[in-house]
Parts: sequence; C-alpha cells; structure tokens
Amino acid sequence: MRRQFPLFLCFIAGVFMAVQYFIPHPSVQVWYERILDWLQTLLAFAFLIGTVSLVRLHYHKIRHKASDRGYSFVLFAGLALMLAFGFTNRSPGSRFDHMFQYVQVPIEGTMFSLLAFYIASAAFRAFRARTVEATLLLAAASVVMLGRVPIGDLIHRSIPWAANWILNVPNMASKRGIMIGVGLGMMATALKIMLGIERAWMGGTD
Amino acid sequence: MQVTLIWATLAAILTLAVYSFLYKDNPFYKFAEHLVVGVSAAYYLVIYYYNFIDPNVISPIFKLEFGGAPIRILGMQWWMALIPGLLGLLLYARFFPKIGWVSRWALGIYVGGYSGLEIAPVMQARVLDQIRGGSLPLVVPHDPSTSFTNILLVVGLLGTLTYFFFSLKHKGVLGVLARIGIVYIMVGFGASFGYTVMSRISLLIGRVDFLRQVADSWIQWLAT
Amino acid sequence: MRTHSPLVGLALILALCAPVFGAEGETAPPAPGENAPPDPVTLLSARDYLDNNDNGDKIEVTWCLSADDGGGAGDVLEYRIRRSSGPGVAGEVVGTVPAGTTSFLDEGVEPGEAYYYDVAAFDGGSESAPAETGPVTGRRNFFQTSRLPVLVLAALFFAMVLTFTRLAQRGANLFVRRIPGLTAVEEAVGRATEMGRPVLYVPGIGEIDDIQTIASLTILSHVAKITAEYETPLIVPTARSVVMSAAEEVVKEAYAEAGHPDNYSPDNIRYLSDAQFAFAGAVSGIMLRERPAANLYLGAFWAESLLFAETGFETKAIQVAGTANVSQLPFFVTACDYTLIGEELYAASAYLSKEPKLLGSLKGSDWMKVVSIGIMVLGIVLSLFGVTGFAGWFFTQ
Amino acid sequence: MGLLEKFLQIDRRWIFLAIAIAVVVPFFLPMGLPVVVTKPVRDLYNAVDAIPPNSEPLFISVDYAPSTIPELDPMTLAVLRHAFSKDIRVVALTLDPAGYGLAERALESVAREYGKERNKDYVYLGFQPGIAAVVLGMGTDIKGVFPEDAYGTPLSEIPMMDGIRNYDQIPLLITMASSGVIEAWVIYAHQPYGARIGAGVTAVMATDYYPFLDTGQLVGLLGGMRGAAEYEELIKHPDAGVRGMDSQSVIHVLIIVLIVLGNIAYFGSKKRSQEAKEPAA
Repeated sequence: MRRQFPLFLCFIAGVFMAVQYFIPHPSVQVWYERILDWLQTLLAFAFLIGTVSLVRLHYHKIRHKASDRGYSFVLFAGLALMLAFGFTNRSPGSRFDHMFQYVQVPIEGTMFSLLAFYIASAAFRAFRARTVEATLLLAAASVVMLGRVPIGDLIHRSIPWAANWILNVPNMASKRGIMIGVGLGMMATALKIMLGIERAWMGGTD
Repeated sequence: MQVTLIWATLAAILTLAVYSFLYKDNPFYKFAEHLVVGVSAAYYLVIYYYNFIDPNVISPIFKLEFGGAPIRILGMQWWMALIPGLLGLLLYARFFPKIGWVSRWALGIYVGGYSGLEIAPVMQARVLDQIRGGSLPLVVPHDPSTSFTNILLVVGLLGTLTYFFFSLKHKGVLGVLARIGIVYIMVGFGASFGYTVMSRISLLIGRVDFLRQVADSWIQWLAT
Repeated sequence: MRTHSPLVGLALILALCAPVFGAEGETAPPAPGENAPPDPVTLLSARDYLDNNDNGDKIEVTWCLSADDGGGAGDVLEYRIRRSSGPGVAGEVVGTVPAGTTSFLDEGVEPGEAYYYDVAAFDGGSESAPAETGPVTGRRNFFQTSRLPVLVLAALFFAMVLTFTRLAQRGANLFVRRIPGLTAVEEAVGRATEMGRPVLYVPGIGEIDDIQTIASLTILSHVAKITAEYETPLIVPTARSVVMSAAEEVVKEAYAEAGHPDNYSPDNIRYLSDAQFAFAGAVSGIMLRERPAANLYLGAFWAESLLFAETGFETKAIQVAGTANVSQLPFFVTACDYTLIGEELYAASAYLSKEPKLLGSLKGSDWMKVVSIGIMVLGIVLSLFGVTGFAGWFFTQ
Repeated sequence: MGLLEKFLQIDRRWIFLAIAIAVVVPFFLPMGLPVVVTKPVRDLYNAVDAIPPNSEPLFISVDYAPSTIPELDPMTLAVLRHAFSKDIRVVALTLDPAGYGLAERALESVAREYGKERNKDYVYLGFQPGIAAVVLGMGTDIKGVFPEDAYGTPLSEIPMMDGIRNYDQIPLLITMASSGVIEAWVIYAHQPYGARIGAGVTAVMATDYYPFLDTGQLVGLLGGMRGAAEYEELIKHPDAGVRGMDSQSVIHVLIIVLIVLGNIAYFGSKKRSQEAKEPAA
C-alpha cells in the first residue's frame, strides 16, 4: 500500500490520459475533461502545503530571534492582509484588486525589468571571442541585436536581412533539433513515470 | 487626493525599492521582497480556492451557487466532487508523519495523469511536426537560394540531432556532424540572446513610463 | 470498421483526381453555351468525419471539380450539396460551396443514421447532373485514425525504450558517451565543501508534472548524497508546493542512505512563492545573504534564469545550469560556468542515478532520433523524385 | 594593473547606470527612427485585413499577465485598431485570470476611439479557467464553454454571435500570449480543428515559435515591441511601439559598443600578458 498502490494509481491515470487522445468518443472525452478538472483541483489543494512551509520557516526565524526577523513580520503582514481582503471582496476596484495591481504587479514587474540591466552586464562580461563557438555566439547576438532596431536599417539595409536570415535558418535548424531531442526525452520520462521506473516524485529511487 | 494616486505612489515607491537592489542589497529591497512573497502567497491561495476548490468541491457538495468563476460541470453528480476533495485532503496526510505515505496516492494520480496527458501532443508538436518541417526539398528547380537555404536547414538539423546522440563517441563522420551541430546551436543561442534584449528593455521602458505617469499625476495634483 | 481510413482515402483521391486534371488540357473545351449545364463532379465520396470530439454528427463529402470549373466553360459558380435518406430520393440542400472547393462538412447529421449525398455543379442558370454517393453513417468514433502516425511512432519509441531497459536490467553493457556537464556538477559541490559554504540547488519553477522537474529531482538525490557525506548544507528553494514535498522526501532519503540522517535540516528545503519574480527575488536574497559557493540550476526555468545567473556571478559562486527550456539556454550558456543543454539534462539524470534502467530511455531516445532522421531523409529523397505524397501521408493532420 | 584590465574588471554598476541613462533620455528627446516591416507581421496583418467587414468575427485571446504589458499591450491595441477601423467584428476572451482586466481595458478604449458598440460590433467573453478544456471545448461549441459574456448576457441573446458555433466560423484567432498558452491554441485548436491561429508573443518567445510559422501552425507572428511597432506602421497609427523603438535603438547600440570594447580590452590585455610572460618562459 505504501509503494505499490500509488504506482498503480499513477499507471492507471497515465494510461487513461494518454489513450484518450486517440479516442474521440464522448463517453471517454467527458471523463477526460472531468479528470483534468480534478487534477487542477488537486494542485489547488497542494498549494496550501507550500504556504504552511513558508509560514513555518518564518515562524522559526521569529522564534529564534534571527537578526532579520523584522522582514518575517512584513511577510506575515502581507499574507494576512491579502487573505483578509481576498476572502471578503475580490471584485475589480476592491482592496484585494488594489493590493494585486499596486503591490504585487509593480514589485514583480520591476524585478522582471532588472533583466534589462543584467542582460547588458552579462553580454559585456561573457561575450569574449575566446573560442570559435563563443565568437559565433557573440557575432550572431550582435547582428540580431542591430537588426531588430530601426537604427540597424539606417546603418545598412542588409543588417535586418542578415538578422532575419540568422533567425530563420541556423536558429530554426538548431531549435528544431533541440526540440525533437527534448520532446523524445519528455516522452521517455513520461513513460518511465507511468511504468514506475522513474519514481523520484515519491522520494528516493529505491 | 484620489485614492488611486495614493496606491500608485505606493507602487512607485516599491518600484524604486526594487531598483535600489542594483546598487546593493538593502533594507528597502528586503522589505519589498518579503512583502511580495507574502502577498503573492495569499493571492494564489484566494485565486486557487475560488477557481478550483470552490466550484469543483465545495459548491457541488454543499449545493451552493458557484462563488467563483463558473466552471463547466459535465453531467457531474454531486458525489463526484468528493473524489477531488478526498484526494486533496489526502495530500495533507504528510503533516502527520505516521500516515504521510497516504499522500502518495493523490500525488501518484496527479503525476501519472499529467505524464500520460503529455505523451501524444508532445509526439505531435515537438517531434512529428518538426520532422515534417525538416523534410525540405533540397533541390528547388529555378530557385537556387531556396535550395541553398533548405540544404543549410537540413544539415543544421542533422548536426543538432547528432550532437544529442549519446550512444556513440563523436568521432569520424559523427564528430564532424556534431561539430556542425554545435556551431548551429551556438549561432541559435546568440540569435535568441540578441532577440531577447529588446524584450527586456521593453519591460524597463514600461516601468520608467509608469514612474513618469505617477510623477505627472503628482504635478497635476499639486498644480490644482 | 470503416471501409477506408482518411489516409487511404486522401491517397485514392489524389491518385484518381490526377488523370481527370491531366485529361483536361487534351480535350477541346466545349463552346461556352449559356444554357449548357456544367459537367458533373466526379469521384464523389462521403465518409464519417474524424475529429477529437466528433460526436458522430459530422459527415465529410469530397469530390473532384467539374470539368467546367477552372477549365472547360469555366462557368461553375458553386456546388450544391444535398442529403437524403435513400438512393435516388430528392434530398434537401444542406450546403453550397463556391467553385474551386472540393469538400464539404455536413455537421447536422444524426449519429447512426444512413445518408445519401448528391453534389451538383451550378453555373448560375442550370445545374449539372448530380453525382450521388452513399450510404454513409456518422459514427461516434472510438479511434481517431488521423492520429495513427502519432500512435505508431509513440508505440515504436516506447518499444525501443522498454527493450533497452530490459537489456540494461540483464546487465548488457550499454555505451553512453560521457556528458561533460556531469563532472561540473560534482566539482561545484566539491568546491563548496572545501570552502565550507552551502550548496544552492534550484529545481526550476516547473510543476512536479514537468518532466524537467522530475529529472532534476533525480540529480538532486545524487547531489544530496554528496552533501550529506561532507556535511555541507544544501539549500533547496522551490516555487511549487508539490515540488517542495517531493524535494523533502528526496533529500531526506538521500541523507538516510548516506548514513547521515541527522544532517538533514527541513528548514533548508524551502517553499518561497508561486509568483515567478517573488520567487526570483527571494532566491537572489538567499544568494546574497547565505553566500552559497555552488549554485546549481537544474530544471524548468523561464525569465528568472538570468536574474539567478547574474546575481550568482556577483557572489562569485560556481554555477552549473541545465534546462530544456530552449529560450533560456542562451542566458545560462553565457552567464554560468557550465550548462547542460536541452536533452543533456535528461541524459544527466539517467547517467547520474547509476540506474541501468534509466539508461534504457536514453538509448531509446537515441535510436528514435535515428528513426526520425530516417523518416526525414526518406521524405527528402522522395521529394527529389517528385513524390510529395509521403509527407502528406505521414504527417496528415 | 593596466587600464585595459581595469576596464575588464569594471564594476558592473557603471553599466547599469549607462543603461538607465540610455532608457530615460529618449523619453525626452524622441528621434522617430523608421521601422521596416517583416514577413510574419505582414502575414498577420494580411490575414486580419482579409476578414470581411461586419461578418464573422476576429477572435482575440488576451493571454498575458500584467508583467508583459509593455510588450503585448501595444500589439493588442494595434490589432484592435486595425479591426475596428475596417469594421471587422471582434470577440475578445482570456485564458489567463490576470488578463481579464487587461482585455477589457484594451477593448473598451479602442472601441470608444472608433465609436463601436458592445454586443453589436464586439463581444467580451471574459475568462474561463482550464486552458486545454476551454480551447478544446470551443472546437465543438463556443456557447458551451462561454454560455454568457463577461457581463452576464447569454450569448444566444447577442445577435452578433448568431451562427458562430465553433472554429469553423472563426476566420482567425489571434492569441496575445506571454506563456505557453500559445501552444495550447496550436495543439488543441489548430491541430484537431484546423483553426487558423495567429499570435503575438514577447520577443523572447518569438524565436521559439518561428518553426510553427514554417509548418503553417501559425498564420503570422508579432514578436515583442518591434512586432507592435511594425503593426503600428502598417495601420499607420504610431503609438507606444514606435515610440519605444528609440530607447531600444540607443540601448542596443550601447550593448554592442560594450561588447566591442570588452573584446578589444580582452585581446589587448591578453597580448600584453603574453608579452610579459615571454621573457620568463
């Protein structure tokens, strides 16, 4: 029951979800959609586990009087406020909506935009023509960079053309090759999970 | 003073707090970091509850009107809602070490289901369609440039696939092909990198534009 | 069973229509008379439509153009499709399609009923003699034949994976070339140990059902055994609850197996946030405040990849990355010390776990690549000889 | 340490400062550089342009979250402007819960510009959870998935939706996607139902989906702010996309200059260290 039964359930669920792709009959498709809903619901339940772990970690910080425990209070305040707002009123213009629009979105969006700085520093630091491969990488990157902006057109008409050519020919060929390999790997791993060969999700590989 | 301007000002301050990280780690950044972790955890709890747990479990069982977004219930009997409900509760068994292993039942269905779901569409979109896309005519009559492009595409695909061939040492013909493959891969990575710069700067422009809007609103408010 | 699959049907139509077109140029076009009805359509056929959610309420009618459509008098305006319940019975018009069209999908049939179809060309004044076909029945399908190629190739692939797995289990010596990135992982962990600083292992932000996450957990198990041995702290931040649970299990078990269950600290396997950049920001915080000496990013990553890699570079950590998300590979390749590219991530999980069983799938994938190349080359060669039907046959969608 | 080595070891915060200046300055000093239109953008434009006015509607799925507004909002606005200026009907929906407000705002603001009426010229279906289920469900019966519009009006009471049953009555569906949702449209709408799918994606995603253009799985593709700028150019209505291209030009050139300088310094310092080593060897 501890190891075999979950593997059995995993197998049954996997086979059904794989086979339904080939069976358009409504009796199967109705169950397919129902099970898909259930899987998503399961995910929603699982979400609480993570939150409990988060709360536990910061509770420990506060209890052990860690030097930066002040921020743990900030975290709890954000969590508690947002929960209180969310379970009372979620309509547009509510406090929940405002917290989302004016706290979560700007912080996340700004963290995302830090990449504009990092991409420049990474290019400066790493794009050195040390080897043939590195040279190709930096040359392709430079041409595409120039070709994507209007100033590239002004420098020479062939630059956007070259940028598009790199994107459409060598880039496409290599992406396609990687995609096939990755796809096969995904399928093989999916098969191994269904058959219980790959069971890291249960903990350990015993 | 408008309520939205207060909120927008808060957002602007938080934006600057995150940018201060570029100089170095500091209390403003730590504040924003911990705040967003807490707020987003609550946000997802609320959203998941109202989008999935409520319509799929709570409402059908207790015969309530759906509180969140309506979901299509396909001829579902109320007792069927017990299945995801019980499976979901099984996940929580892990909080009790003695029966923790029960949570694997739910996990097994989840992991197995999604693994199975993935197989056929992946075969279709990532393998079959790409092979089809790679099956190009090498000689296109009266069109040498397309012929040349097609040859380059086919050679690149063969090379890349060879690079990811693990069963034989990369020597001889395989070595040459794998070498061609890595050349294509690197050019492709360079292209992606260069292409992405624009996307990242767009985000920065978006944030700067937001700060400008808030500043404008303040100037307007002060002027009136 | 149906009489023929759409693939065969398509091939038949292609093969049979060709002579009709070919003959067109040789016959002298009839004088365009106002009242002469257009030539009838040829090779009319109707069959049950195949579709993902086909309820048996659709029938597809196909034909070859009337000789007066495009050629001949060139005066065909439209085709009229009629449906009836018996042969020769005048049916109701269920649809009209413009000239140049060779198929019509009737979506309003009762499943299980037998129907006959008439198609007539119409030139604005008169109709051609109708062509009739039938009976045809809409069926609720139990197998979608258009997806046969997917099934065949998947079955072939799985057979290869399982055969190689069986071979490996029997102790056959399956050669797999060394993947250079693997040593990099071990070196990075070793360096952190020497410096007495923690190892940071980010298993991506994918869900547990993402295959990359699964592959990453296998590698995590291996890494955890090393850190358990050397009493190096191992910090695993996660962005998904289920992944956190699985990572806890994996690490706990690895510590037990290495004989150091006491070194396991549950506070080091952390769930941070489901929100992508909240997670990224918190991981950056860990790098700056807890100063890990080795950062391993293995799994499914999106835009946060470069945030990690650049912050990690600032803290002078050794960084090894691996992902199958193609769009993020360029950033890992430029900013990290070593990167497992795409499939190498899966290969690494098979290689590292030292499980002969896992090698089977790697070998299976390899030989499936050979098959893929074979199909591709066959398609190319056939196209050189002017045979384009192959691609159409094999990749029918 | 020589000047070259010093430059190689430069504190990256100087680079950050340079980027910050480069992005802010063009805000005050616009340059108005011209934009050349590429084929995937033109293909999408032509596909929209070919839709007959006041008949079967163009579907737009606003599948992005707020974090990608700067890239994807200009595209959504440009495509909506194109459609409304040619009296093409529009049906908008979203598969991303965070896209609900974004879709509504874009639709309402452009509709107001062109004097279009809700439920006569356009319909907003709102959000439905479950990506694959929604996309597949629309292949059989749109009204089954979206029984009513976002404001509670049953679709059966909206004349514009008469006869719109599934993908067969949708001349084109454009997804503005900041995630893998685009693949769901291709795999679950194009593959089984033959739906015509066009897409607008972030610049970083665009290269991944070039193969889909080639295989016909996508009709056309807008990539990032540049894609939006090109579309704005085609509909002769320059807006945020074209404006942003100035800052983009400056920063792109700045990064290339940094790369070139970095390499000059690298090879210069390497040469010198080799020269320095030689006598000792």
